[in-house]
Amino acid sequence: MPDLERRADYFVGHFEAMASNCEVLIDTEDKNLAQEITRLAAAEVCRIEQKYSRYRDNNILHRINQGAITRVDEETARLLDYAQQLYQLSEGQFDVTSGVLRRAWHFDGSDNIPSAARIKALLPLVGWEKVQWYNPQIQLEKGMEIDFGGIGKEYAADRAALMISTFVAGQSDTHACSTPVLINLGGDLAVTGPRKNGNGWQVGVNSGASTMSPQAADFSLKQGGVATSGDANRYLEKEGMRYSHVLDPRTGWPVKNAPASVTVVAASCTDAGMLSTMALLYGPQAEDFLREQDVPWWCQWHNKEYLL
Amino acid sequence: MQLKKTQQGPRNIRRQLAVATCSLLAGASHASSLIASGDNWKIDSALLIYAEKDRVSLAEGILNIRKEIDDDEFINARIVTDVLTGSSPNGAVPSSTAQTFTNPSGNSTYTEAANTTPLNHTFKDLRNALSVDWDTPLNRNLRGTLGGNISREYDYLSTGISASLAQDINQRNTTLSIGFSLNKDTWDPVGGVPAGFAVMPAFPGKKTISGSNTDKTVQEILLGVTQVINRRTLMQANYSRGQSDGYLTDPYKILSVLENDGSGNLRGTNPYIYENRPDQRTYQSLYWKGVHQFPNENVLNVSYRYFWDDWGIQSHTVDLRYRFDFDGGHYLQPHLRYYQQGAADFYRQTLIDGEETTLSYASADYRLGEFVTQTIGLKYGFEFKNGAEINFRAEMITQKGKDRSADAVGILQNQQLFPDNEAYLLQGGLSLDSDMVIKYIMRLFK
Amino acid sequence: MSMIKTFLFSAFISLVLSACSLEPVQPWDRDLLAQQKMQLVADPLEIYLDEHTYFSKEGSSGGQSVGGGGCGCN
Amino acid sequence: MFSRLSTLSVTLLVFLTLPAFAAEPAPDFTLPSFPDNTEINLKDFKGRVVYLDFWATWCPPCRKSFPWMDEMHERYKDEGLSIIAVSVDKKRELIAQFINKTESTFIIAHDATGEVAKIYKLRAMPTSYLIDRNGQLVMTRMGFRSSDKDKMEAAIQEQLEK
Repeated sequence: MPDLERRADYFVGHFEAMASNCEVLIDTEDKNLAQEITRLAAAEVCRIEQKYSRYRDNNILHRINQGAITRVDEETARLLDYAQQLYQLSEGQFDVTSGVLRRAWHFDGSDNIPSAARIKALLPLVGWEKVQWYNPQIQLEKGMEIDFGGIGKEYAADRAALMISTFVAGQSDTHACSTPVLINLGGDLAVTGPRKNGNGWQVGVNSGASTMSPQAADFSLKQGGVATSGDANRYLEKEGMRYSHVLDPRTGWPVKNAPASVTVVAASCTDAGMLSTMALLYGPQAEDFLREQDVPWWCQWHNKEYLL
Repeated sequence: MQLKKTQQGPRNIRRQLAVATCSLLAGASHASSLIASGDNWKIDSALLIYAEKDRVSLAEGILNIRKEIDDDEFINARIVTDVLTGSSPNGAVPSSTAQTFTNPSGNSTYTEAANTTPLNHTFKDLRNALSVDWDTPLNRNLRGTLGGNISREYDYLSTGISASLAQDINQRNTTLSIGFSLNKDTWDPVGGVPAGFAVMPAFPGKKTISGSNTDKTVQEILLGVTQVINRRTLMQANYSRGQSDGYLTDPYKILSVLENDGSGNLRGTNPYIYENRPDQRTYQSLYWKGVHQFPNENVLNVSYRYFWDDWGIQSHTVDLRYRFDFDGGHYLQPHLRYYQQGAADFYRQTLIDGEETTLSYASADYRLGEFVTQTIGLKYGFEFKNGAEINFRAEMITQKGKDRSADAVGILQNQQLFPDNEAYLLQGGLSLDSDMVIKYIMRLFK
Repeated sequence: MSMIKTFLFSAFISLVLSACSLEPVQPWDRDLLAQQKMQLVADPLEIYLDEHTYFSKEGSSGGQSVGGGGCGCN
Repeated sequence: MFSRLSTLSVTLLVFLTLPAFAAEPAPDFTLPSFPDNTEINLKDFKGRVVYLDFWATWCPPCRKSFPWMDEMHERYKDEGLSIIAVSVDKKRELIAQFINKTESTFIIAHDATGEVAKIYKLRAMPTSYLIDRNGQLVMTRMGFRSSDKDKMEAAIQEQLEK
């Protein structure tokens, strides 16, 4: 049972999922409604987690990764179509088959850099272009794996927001049917609309030692979502060189001089997540990429001495 | 898959990304709204197997090709081939003894066992038909269609033309249409065209013929109104009138002639004579159809037809199809049809010796009798995301007739004169776009 | 018989007349009417095969459209 | 019969190509854009020539007009042409499904209720309006026919040169 907490003029529901603390902010005074909304959000997020977790052996992802021809359901088909579009849009930088590289890379702060030969051996198992995807059938080459880890949390946040919007719109009570909600899955945010008073949701972005876009200066979230990519604590360090955990699927090596983390606001949490991930993949050009997108963003860099 | 060459520096992808994400999240609803681009050929095909219990079997294949040749201007071509085998009622009534008939060719005989409906066992036919339609806008609210068709069997040739106009009025909520068709058909029956009421001679005698071939013309006119009732409902009402002139008799159908003693026994000599029908028939019909989509997206399609002619036939037809749509592009469509017909004035199941000289016309063709046809069927269809469709249906058709008490005299009261019928129909269909065919072929070679 | 005809004719005429008093469906509201399954003849091949079958088994035919062609089966 | 028919259609065609609006102001509207959901206000386009097109994914000629609108947009956007393609589809995901397959870069707005279509007295799908730099309606076109393309492009050029 998710727990509920009353704040000034709204409720906050809490639950744990996708290895994150999850929150649902519900702009209502109605406790029962808040409870129901939290339950819905938790159910949807858990459903997606179970369906696409790569740590389970009883889900669709596991079946696909066995390498046999697999017929997939509509939701999985949409995710695969999306993965394909992102692969094309990012010119191969974003690739749901790149998870295989984690067999060589363990970003635990150590100096445990894999050998070039090891990476080279893994590369044939990476690359969406090798995937036989003819909706609704997919087949992977032996040893390849698909991993929705790079989309999952953001997708879950948007899905939960969408479900809540539909649920709320169906309420007969006129007050209830315009209840705005914010979903927060460990820092990835999606809202169903501005707050009842017309203002955006106040969102604090940890912007220590970072650069940001002009739109980000006084920012509140009215529509869409926010997502952050990058983790300053996940890296490897050897001979004064810091390897960020952002891997380029085309080389199998970390992107050099990538920002520590990038936060983006966009039309949806999934969009925000994709833009922030791609910004990281642009490495030192991350800010150029972000400026081109014309969205609010924050970019946090590692200490400059690590830059080559 | 080809990747675009990396451009100089980052580019704006936000919009493309947002579009992709919108499909991901909303869940694209199914492709029934996807309409193939007009540059392609739309290909529909179907194969039908029709089998009557102990009688006729038919296999029929259709290929229909439609192409947009200019803005909103279409050419539609249809090729049909069917193969018919088996036997069909020859018109004679069952008897308590075996009956022997001479084939239409006059070269052989066939014998029907006692107490069974006499069937003409030599039925075997191959039919090929081609029809082409040209459908074009004449102005923004007026469409015209011109068509031609030809159909060939070994003993029958049918050629025809048709033209129709459809005018939209009332902000395109009402369509008035008018159509004409003219068909010219030629019979070239085996063994020649029997003279009316000619006796079926005992083998090896030859029947009296009026010629080696004969023909008929059929003209029809149709006036129709189609009305959009609301966003979910559409109705159509038609009046049509047709006239056939020429040889309207079935050259293979016969009548049993009975002794005039009320015994119900076949007369001793020449107990079978060829039927004879009027050489003109005028028929009319009123037709109504309604299509309605319920909020759950299921569709009801129902029609009613009242038909009558100057031969005294009148009929009522009710046809009902209800389509249930399921997630993922599947649908199921039950079908019910009820047809009730009253007999033609000259319909006779038997004649009494001598009547052939007093009557002008008589036919024992069950299709001119009084009967009911009932159809029950189910269709399953699947629409692919790219707009292609595959479907199957199975139907059962039963025909039950009513005997004329005046014809069932004497021992014939123990026989069922009307040839009740039971038939099964299986159909498979496939619809594609030429684009898909090309893509599929390319994938095979990849 | 003639009563049936009179009834049907008047039903037919009143249907046509009542159409004039309907609220017209606007061009932008024709999404459902544009679907294949909402066409008067949603599956032309199925209807063709049905008409052909019943034409050869019954004494009535036509009513829905003109053209199409005949055969020696009736 | 057919010669008489063609006379009739010629008469009707003459009627149809007359401008439906004799230079009256284009009614203003505010609609959400697709996919960003930002507000599109017609009045913000003052000073530009606007090609306003009402379309829907379920309308085949509308779909066929997209490559042409793309071409116009590419060719004249720098000279001051804005294309606003207003979808009257009921659901956003239908637009997404279609736009996914095109590479259109002009503005797409969403009129889910048909409110704006009603103000513009739409009589056919698609219908497009050409609006001059002063916000006056100068041309209406119903339907999309390949044969009209050149005429429409000429009208756009004429307005851009003004």
